[in-house]
Amino acid sequence: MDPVVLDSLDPLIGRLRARGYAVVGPTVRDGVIRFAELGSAADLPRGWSDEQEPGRYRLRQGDDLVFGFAASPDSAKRYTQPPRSSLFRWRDGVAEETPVEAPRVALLGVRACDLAAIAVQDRVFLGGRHPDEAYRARREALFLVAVNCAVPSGTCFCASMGTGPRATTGFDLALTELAEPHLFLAEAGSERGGELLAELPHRPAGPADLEAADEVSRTAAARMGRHVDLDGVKERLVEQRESPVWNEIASRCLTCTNCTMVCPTCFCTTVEDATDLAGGGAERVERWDSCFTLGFTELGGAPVRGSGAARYRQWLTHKFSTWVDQFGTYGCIGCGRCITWCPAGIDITEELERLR
Amino acid sequence: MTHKTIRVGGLTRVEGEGALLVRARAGRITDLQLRIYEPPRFFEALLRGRDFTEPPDITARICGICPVAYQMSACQALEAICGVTVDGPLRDLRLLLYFGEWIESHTLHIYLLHAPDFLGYPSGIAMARDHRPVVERGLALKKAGNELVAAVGGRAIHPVNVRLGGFYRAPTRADLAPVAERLRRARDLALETVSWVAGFDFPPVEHDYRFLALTHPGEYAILSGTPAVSDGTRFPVEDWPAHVVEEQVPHSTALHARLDGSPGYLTGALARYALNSARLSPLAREAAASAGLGPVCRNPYRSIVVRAVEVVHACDEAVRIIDGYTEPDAPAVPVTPRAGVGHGASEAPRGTLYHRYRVDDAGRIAETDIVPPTAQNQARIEEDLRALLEPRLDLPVARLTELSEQAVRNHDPCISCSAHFLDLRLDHG
Amino acid sequence: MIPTPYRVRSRRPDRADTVTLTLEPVEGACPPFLPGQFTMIYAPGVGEIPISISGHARSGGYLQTIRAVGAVSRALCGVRVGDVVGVRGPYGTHWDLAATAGMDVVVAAGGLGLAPLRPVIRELAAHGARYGRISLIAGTRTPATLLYPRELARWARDFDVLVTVDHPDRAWKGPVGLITKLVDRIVFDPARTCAFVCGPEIMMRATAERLMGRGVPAHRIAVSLERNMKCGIGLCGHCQLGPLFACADGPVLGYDRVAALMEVKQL
Amino acid sequence: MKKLAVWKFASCDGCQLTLLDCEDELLRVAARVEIAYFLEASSSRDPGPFDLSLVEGSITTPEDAERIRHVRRVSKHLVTIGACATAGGVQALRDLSDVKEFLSVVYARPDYISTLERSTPISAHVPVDFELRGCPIDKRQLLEVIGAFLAGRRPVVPAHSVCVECKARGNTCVLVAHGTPCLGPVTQAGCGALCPAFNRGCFGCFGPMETPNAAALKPRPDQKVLQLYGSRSWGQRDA
Ligand SMILES: Cc1cc2nc3c(=O)[nH]c(=O)nc-3n(C[C@H](O)[C@H](O)[C@H](O)COP(=O)(O)OP(=O)(O)OC[C@H]3O[C@@H](n4cnc5c(N)ncnc54)[C@H](O)[C@@H]3O)c2cc1C
Ligand code: SF4
Ligand code: SF4
Ligand code: SF4
Repeated sequence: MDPVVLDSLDPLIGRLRARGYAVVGPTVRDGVIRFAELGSAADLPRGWSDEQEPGRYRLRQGDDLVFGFAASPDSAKRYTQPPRSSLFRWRDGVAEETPVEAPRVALLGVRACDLAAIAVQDRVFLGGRHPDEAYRARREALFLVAVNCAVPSGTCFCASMGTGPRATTGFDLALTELAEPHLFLAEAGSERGGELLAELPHRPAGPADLEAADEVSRTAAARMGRHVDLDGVKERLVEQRESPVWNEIASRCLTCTNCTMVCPTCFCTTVEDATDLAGGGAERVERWDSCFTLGFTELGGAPVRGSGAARYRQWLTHKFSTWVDQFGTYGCIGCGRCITWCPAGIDITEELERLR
Repeated sequence: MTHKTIRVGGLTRVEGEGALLVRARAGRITDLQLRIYEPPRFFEALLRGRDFTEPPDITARICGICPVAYQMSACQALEAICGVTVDGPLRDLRLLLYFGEWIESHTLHIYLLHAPDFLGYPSGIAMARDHRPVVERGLALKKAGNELVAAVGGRAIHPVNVRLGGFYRAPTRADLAPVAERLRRARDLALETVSWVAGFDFPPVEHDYRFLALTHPGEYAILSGTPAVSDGTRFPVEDWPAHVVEEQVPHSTALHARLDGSPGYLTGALARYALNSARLSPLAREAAASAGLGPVCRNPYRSIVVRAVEVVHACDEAVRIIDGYTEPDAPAVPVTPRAGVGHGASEAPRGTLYHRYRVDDAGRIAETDIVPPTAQNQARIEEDLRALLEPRLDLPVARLTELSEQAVRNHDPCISCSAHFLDLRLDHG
Repeated sequence: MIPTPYRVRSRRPDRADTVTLTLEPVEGACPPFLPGQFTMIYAPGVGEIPISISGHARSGGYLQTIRAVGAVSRALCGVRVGDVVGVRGPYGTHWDLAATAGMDVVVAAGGLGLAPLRPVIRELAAHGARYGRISLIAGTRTPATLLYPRELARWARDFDVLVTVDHPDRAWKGPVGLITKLVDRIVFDPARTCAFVCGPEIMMRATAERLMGRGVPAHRIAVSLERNMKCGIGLCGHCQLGPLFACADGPVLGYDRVAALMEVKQL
Repeated sequence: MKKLAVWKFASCDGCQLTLLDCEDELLRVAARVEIAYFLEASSSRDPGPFDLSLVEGSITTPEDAERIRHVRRVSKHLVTIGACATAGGVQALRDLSDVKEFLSVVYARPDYISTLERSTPISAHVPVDFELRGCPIDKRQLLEVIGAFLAGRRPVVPAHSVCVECKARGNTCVLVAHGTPCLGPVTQAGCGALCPAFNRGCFGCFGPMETPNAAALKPRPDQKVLQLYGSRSWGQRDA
């Protein structure tokens, strides 16, 4: 189906809800744009924008746009790989698989970088010899409505990672918000996306609409706050394994895990085994873990990567080097979340530059 | 038998650690000491020099059973210095928090600490073997109280959401709606509790107590009010130091309080009820009547009934407040420091809890004075014991011990609270 | 990632802190395994750990030799015959014996490293004719911690078996000290030798380096990586060593692929 | 049936109350473990020995120093519960002199550091099998520890930062988004990131996380951080 123009997002939200999706999108909460379930388009953060820099996020009044802000601390990861999920229960020698919770969720407002992150996770969880069926179920229950970025933040660098700002693949629908007149250009990226679009009140997009949308993405690309030079980065990080820079970074790093927690591609988990003291059964739960915790690499009672320097090195090297060996893609998609949400304001783009 | 010594090494089923020592000779008690040997923790010294915003969090740590009481008395004393009043929905939230603590603390005492005395068990858990549904009811009721504290304060013990001027985050109506649902059920459990405890067998004892409690024109005073005495005396909380004087007694790490010159007054459930029973919610009043409580109750054993009635009141009022709750515009009113002295008192589950602070103009605390309920009651509890034991000195020591522990438990003393205010070192020589 | 219930068919204490369990599925048969592979064994309510398969029981079950070092291994060592535990796998890469036909073989084990190598040694003992000269060298802390002493004695009839200990007791007459010394004492033709090395990381490095010093190329030295594993199938991230997942790319890997990685501290 | 004992030293009672606050689990737990000594809850005084002793409170008097040795003697496993027993508690802002980075985060007053010199954690007196953190301890963690000791496994009580739980819970980071000082990055998880969930900075009631880098968290001089918990080891632990 060719691109069309929508006046309002309410019919879209309504249709999705009618199909049994919980529509989840950006809202304002606690002074930050957060994902939450939407009742109608009125819940969207119209008129809000954000300022993001290393270790700092502030909401501010912006242009009269519905999507006039950049990445939020939430990403699709919370839905594809929830922070905690039960794997199985064990009772009297019988393992009982916990039914996978895969709610039908329509994510409205994911960005090109988020789609790239989902593609990276797909490779991690579905690309190997032992695909993760729970991930597959949750992934398949998602309906993705992307929004092309108009206002990147100070910590964004998707343009240099080649993952944005325009969504080209991996979505069911993609919207571009146009300012004057205020409209949404909508394109379908899947069959079900096309079917849904056809049901919405719309008119065909004209060349002016298409040009306006292109202009949005062009301007956004030019306004990226940050940049990474990928040339030779994979080899460089391996060569720099013994660099003194790691120690210097470690002196500033809190090893608090925030970067890995907000990163939409970081996938490391651990499991917790619990016995039900009162009842007698046992349960195994999987939860987010991070290469920054000591328990993560414990071996024979001591962590393999005991120093903060070794743990930071693991994270950055994984993202930009060994991830490529393992999965044929970078582990970073340039969303800048780890930069903004690092309480110490450590900036991976800057550290990569220093590790030249 | 002319000499007799009763020694209870560690009082059980009370909060904190205390002991009892009674010496008798020729049918007369020569020495009776409710000993609070719990080591002092010097909170008043600890607060000196700290920022005026910190007492709610620090003094909460005096007692894990009634942290909210400490937070509320501290907030009000300090807000008084800064000239701030907290009312409207923020005051309602404070009341909710406090009611939650009352429900939790009273129910704990009723079911797990006190009732086993009447039914003859060493503990609530042992009692559950024969009376499981009853104990389960108690636990469910207690849980409702904890859930209310957690919904407003973040967690049941040492809530984190309290600050001078209000809260860090005001719960939404949606946050509180499910709590109200559970409280409605809890209210029924509380009514059942009243009829359950009303049926206990109470020794026919009456003491001529001098009661002290807060009073409030519009409500059954809990969060704030004017101290009043059953003899008709009434004084603003600012005058507390003129009326209540603490003195050190050698056998205790807690201070004994004197009211208007003489020791031996009582604060707590019986006092509140005696001074304020007319202000109980209609449902609680009804429950009190059906349990056979008159306007005043002087039988310490029946304090369990009064507590149960107060739980009904707390559930009932909490439901009413949540139903009428409107979210405040801001979670707290701004508070800026200024030099001065402030007094605050509120009704902890165990009685009136008074705080006084002196703050300099930079907002540093220069002086603190905290008078917890059990320190006030200690002398009176000793009198109860004397009256109980003296006529019965020929009973076996084991039985006397049992009776003494029960008599102490009647007043739900909180020894952790009482022990932490001494600015002196113990001499262990 | 759900474990399959396996019944403990037999439990044989090997040493003070080590037992060998025979595990068979409660229903059905054990999936086939290759020497060097491991399973994830779940002690109900306690946890799940990777344990190598140390052999095939005659009945078809897995033999798994476990040393009690922590909570899960202690729980597994403490099971009784008839108990049910959970098993996933077998997972991971294997010792490639097929590529070894006709060559000299050096098997080097440090401590518990003998367990994952046992299927290899059993194969060598059973079909010695298929290979060139065979040597087994092993190191252990004390004579009392030496695994499979009776089997070692039996194997010694078929090929060279040398054992060294760190701390000898009075009865010990054999070599004392590092296993690398044994590398110098065995006979093989470096140009046509394959080595299988398993043990603590430093032991594997030292042994591999010594073998290379004697002319064995790195790619013909196989080592087995030990890292903390939670999923065992490349999804949880714990067991990474640089570009490798020990569970999926390993545990058995050519030394040529890991030599440089093992040199880096805290990688 | 295994025997459980609960002991109290200088403390507020909150941590032992946590056991009674397990309203849904208490009776079922009591059916599987004999709660043999617990003065706050029961008049029966079993002399022991006990399979598991939970110890609340810090040691502040010579009598208590003696009593804790007795507790150790009659206990197979001894687990301390709460900040008082584990680190000396609110009453023990001491030992700060040797952790300079930490001092820069807190504003403790020397006058009361010396006042409270005598409040020492249980581990300063007897060997401790496990230290459960928190002021008060967390209910789920308490049940986990009891369950783990009785089942013979390692308790799942991670030593990483509060931030891990904060992000998992979906809180907004108050430090990054509001500039509110927050000790979460240097504090051990366990509370479920409670304070940030209520829009306030963590004040460290679970004590230092496994590798606290307090120097990297220095708040601006004009920012106040409530710091209640001194500790033996809030400095950078060498790894
Ligand atoms: C591929 C592979 C194959 C393996 N094959 C075998 C095999 O065949 N046989 C075998 O026995 N092992 C084998 N292992 C090793 C085995 O997996 C580990 O011994 C096991 O994971 C230990 O788990 P645990 O729960 O028993 O000990 P853990 O509790 O994880 O503890 C391990 C170590 O930490 C110490 N420790 C325990 N608790 C603590 C604590 N609270 N703080 C600090 N330190 C602590 C213990 O003393 C012990 O030294 C293999 C490992 C791998 C990766
Ligand atoms: S590493 Fe940072 S910028 Fe890259 S994807 Fe992760 S959070 Fe985004
Ligand atoms: S609010 Fe505090 S605990 Fe939460 S992520 Fe931010 S720094 Fe960490
Ligand atoms: S966030 Fe920090 S201060 Fe608040 S409860 Fe948790 S550990 Fe305690």
